Amino acid sequence: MTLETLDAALRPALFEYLLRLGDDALILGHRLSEWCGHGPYLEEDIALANLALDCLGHAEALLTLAGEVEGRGRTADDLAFLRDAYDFRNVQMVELPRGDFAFTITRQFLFATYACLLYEALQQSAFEPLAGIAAKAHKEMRYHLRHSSEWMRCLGDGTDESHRRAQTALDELWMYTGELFEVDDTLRTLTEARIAPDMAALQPKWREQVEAVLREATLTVPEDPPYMATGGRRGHHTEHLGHLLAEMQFLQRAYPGAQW
Amino acid sequence: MTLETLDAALRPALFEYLLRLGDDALILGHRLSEWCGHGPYLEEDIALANLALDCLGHAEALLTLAGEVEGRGRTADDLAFLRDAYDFRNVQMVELPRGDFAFTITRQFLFATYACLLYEALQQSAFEPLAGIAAKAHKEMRYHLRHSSEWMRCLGDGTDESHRRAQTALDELWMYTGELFEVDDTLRTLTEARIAPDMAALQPKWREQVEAVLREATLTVPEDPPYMATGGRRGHHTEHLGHLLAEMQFLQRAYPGAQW
Amino acid sequence: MKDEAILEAEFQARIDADEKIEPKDWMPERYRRQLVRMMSQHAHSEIVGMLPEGNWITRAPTLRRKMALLAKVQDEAGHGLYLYSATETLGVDRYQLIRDLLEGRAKYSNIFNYPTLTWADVGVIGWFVDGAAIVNQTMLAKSSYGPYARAMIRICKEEAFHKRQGYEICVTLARGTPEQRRMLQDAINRWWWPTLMMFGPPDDQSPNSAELLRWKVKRKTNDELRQHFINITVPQVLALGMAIPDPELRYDEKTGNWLIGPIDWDEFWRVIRGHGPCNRERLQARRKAHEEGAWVREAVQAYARKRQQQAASTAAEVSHG
Amino acid sequence: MKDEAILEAEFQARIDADEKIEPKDWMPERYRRQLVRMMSQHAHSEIVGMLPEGNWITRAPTLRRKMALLAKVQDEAGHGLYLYSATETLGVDRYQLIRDLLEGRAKYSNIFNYPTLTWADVGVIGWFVDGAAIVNQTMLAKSSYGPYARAMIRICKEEAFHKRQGYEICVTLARGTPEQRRMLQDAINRWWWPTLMMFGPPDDQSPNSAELLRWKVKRKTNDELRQHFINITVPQVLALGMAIPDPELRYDEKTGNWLIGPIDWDEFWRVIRGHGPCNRERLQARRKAHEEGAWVREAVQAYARKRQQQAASTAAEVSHG
Repeated sequence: MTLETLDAALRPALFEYLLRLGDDALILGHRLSEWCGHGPYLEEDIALANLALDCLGHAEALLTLAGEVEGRGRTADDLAFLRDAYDFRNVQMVELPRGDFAFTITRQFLFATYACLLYEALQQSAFEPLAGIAAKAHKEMRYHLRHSSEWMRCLGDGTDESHRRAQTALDELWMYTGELFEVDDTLRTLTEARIAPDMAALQPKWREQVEAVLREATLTVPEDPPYMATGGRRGHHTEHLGHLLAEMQFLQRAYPGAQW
Repeated sequence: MTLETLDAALRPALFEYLLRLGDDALILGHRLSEWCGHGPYLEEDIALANLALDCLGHAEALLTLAGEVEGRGRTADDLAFLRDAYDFRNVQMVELPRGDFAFTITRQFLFATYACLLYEALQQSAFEPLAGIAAKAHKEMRYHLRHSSEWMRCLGDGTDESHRRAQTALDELWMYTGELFEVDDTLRTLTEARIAPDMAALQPKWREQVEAVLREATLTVPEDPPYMATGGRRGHHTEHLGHLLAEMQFLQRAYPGAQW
Repeated sequence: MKDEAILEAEFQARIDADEKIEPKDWMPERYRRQLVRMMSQHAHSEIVGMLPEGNWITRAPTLRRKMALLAKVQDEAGHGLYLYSATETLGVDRYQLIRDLLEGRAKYSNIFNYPTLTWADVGVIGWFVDGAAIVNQTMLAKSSYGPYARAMIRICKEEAFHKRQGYEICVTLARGTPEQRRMLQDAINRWWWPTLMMFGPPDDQSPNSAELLRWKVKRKTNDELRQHFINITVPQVLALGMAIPDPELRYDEKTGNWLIGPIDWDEFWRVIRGHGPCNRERLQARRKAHEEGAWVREAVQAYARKRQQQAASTAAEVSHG
Repeated sequence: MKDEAILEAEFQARIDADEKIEPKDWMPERYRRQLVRMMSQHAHSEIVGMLPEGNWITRAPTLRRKMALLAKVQDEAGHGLYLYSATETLGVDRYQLIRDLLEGRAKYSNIFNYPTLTWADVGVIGWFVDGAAIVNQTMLAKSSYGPYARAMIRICKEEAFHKRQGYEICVTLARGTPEQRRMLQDAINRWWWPTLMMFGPPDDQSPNSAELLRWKVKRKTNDELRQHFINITVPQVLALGMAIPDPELRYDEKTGNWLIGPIDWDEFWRVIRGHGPCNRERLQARRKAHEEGAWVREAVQAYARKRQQQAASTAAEVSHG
């Protein structure tokens, strides 16, 4: 199925879904870019910038496709710089402030494990443009996963301080992992149309891979809390997203219509 | 001299001058408001909010008057929320991030000593609307000065830690004090027209009052550095102002023309 | 010492005669503990409540709104101080109460465990949350414990002003652009049900109600107060052309009450047990401010001691001089 | 060991014959120290230079610009790494060099002590600052010290790409709205003179020049390089309809040079001695990143040690197994 042969009835759900994937990559890329020039040492500064560039690249491809599916002429920049917080569809995990290096790495690890499984499955998406993006993204996400998994072992099994910080980050982030695998009507519609994978099927694999690395890192897998953060897919975010957008969008908001 | 009888030739200089005073109060008030809910203890949370409210009140009066003098129909809100950084005329000292409590208090002390002398003198301004604002502002600034002077003595002569933090703040802020007393053509024009006081005459008094309190606080008066920060009065600021405005102005920028 | 039972009977008689109990009067230990719980929770709620609204001070869209919001949050700090002192009349120490809060032992009003996502949230919090607080506090203003009743009377006046400000923000949004109307409806959708939960569990599940009513600490039940709030607020929302997020909402001619669909009490108990969207962040913010202020508080004490020593030594010189 | 004077003469002969000096070759101690100074300053400049441009990554106005700027700043980190390793060929340790920077003993290029106030600054830095760097580095690419020359050749290629990106941003602004043209002119006004200072003090006041020329570490004088940059850049600025902030600027038909008014060398020496707008903030930012990364570096070492011990013990088992 291509953009032209796409069943019109699927467009709204597909537009929503592409916003979800695109906003996840955009907001995570933005948080990672905040480390540039401030990393623990030069080599890691460069590595984090690579991760950010990959994410922003995925965001541009996915948001461009989202605009084409929506069919109202919106570009990736329009979507990134001219929507307010409640029109964003990213999971809340990616918008949280970067915290210390352990928080950023733990988030990368939890998210990259999910994104790797997701993009691997999306390579078989019935929607060809999405399958194309997924193929490239999957290769890059495999590196993200290797990088963050290695760091989890290092921090978990490094010093008492790095272990403490990694465990704290894990405990704080765990309530944000449930949202990654939420299934709602939008997703069901696209899964039936074989455009999106069945997220419920991916969760056990995600859990298995995460627990394996955490064990090697001598870290404790947190209890699933009674309340898993939710709402991001419906535009209900944390108080952090609004502040992030105020900074990210300033120039396009202050100089409407200007070319950059 | 009232708005009506104001000599047209003086309008540009007077507009610039009112922006300087208004922007100082606006940006300092904004930084002070960031403490709300985060103060060292409740009573001080309330006190800092009072200081912020006074500053924002001065800003509204001064920017409203600036708009009237400019005569292009700009309101205080237009000036506060729709100018970019290089159109702001505040001294750089007020835009610096709030830092720790010692930094905020030391800035308050250095600025309030200046503002007290300034508004006292401005009560005799030939431009009546400005004299009116100054009368009210001077009363409030006297409280600001008492509050911050008392705190300087407490921090300076409290514990080793509070002394160290206060001295560090003083050393970092000292390079920003010169700009308070800069004299340029705009000021000379208004001083000749007896609208603005002769700042050069106020500096020795400022220095005398500051050194007296610092002595009681057992703090060392820093050397005047070869480079006193400058540029704020000409729209050249620090890298901090742009980030502050991106947050402060978001709603007016994102929803142009809306009433709030 | 009079026999406990007699004391208790005399106490109950004073309550039935609508007398105010004052700090120095005899009171059953349970009465004291119930009041310490209620008043300290109320004080904690005022302090934690500064954070959600405080989140928008730096982005308030006009100078007037910025000053009004800052003044409002400042008032809440004042309410907190006032209530902590009122609680201290029951023989507890303010710093111990604050430690209980920071170490997660003390409760505060659930409503502040929800995030303020847009400027419309600031308006709706003033309108709904302060509105609900006023309904509660107007009743508590007749509470049998003197210091609490007097605190409520004063706080109620300021809350009424806050509610008007919040409502006025919402009226401006309702009359604004389509995006502003959408922003307002989104905020109403998120804050309606949590506000109804502010009145506490339904009467049949409210552990403290009976006793508090008998001692006239409370004068009305949770459901009565909730219904009162609903009857005031629903017409206001509809008048702005906004919708209430409750498909089962309907007006009952006979009783003149607006009847609502079921409240999600699972969410209520879950958030109370610390599992709401912002529970962790609110306490972290309070702890951070407290810890970063430690050196300031130490400096204040050290400076005060030095002043006393100096005053003592000068006094000594004067007397020997 | 040959007599020092003979060694020096042979060394000078190799220089005069345009041979490259390699790490293992004999070199006068002064030659080594001059190169350590120049190369470490260059490495420090790349690292500190990440901060002014990094200030705009989170506010870049489009996704393309955001990625391009992030990639550029990342390149600078790469250049820093490359230059630190090249400097280590002279027998100094990278961490000692970084400690000198963080403790304020080492210098870095003055230009990064100026603030980036608008998005136009990002364009002008690419165009002017990278432009000046290219002029400098093209010359240094023929430097007599092998590792430095090779580093310059590689870095120059990437700088050329960065300069084109910066220039392209400025062209877009020049063709944009009146506010964008104004933003560009304001940035040109602030960066023109500091960029000219990047070439160092005038030849008659340049302490190191003579020696560096003799040893062909440098092939041209500061003033020659400066003039070369001016001749390239002035026409580009005028072509965009922008002005150079120099009332005395004029074209000299005879020499084909653009002649400029006097440079404010007081400002140059003041900023070098640490009294520019951002000197304190740049070092504070670098120190903060270094200090907050300490526990990470410790974890990396501890983890590596554990891996080695495990590898050693498994090897032992295998051999005894």
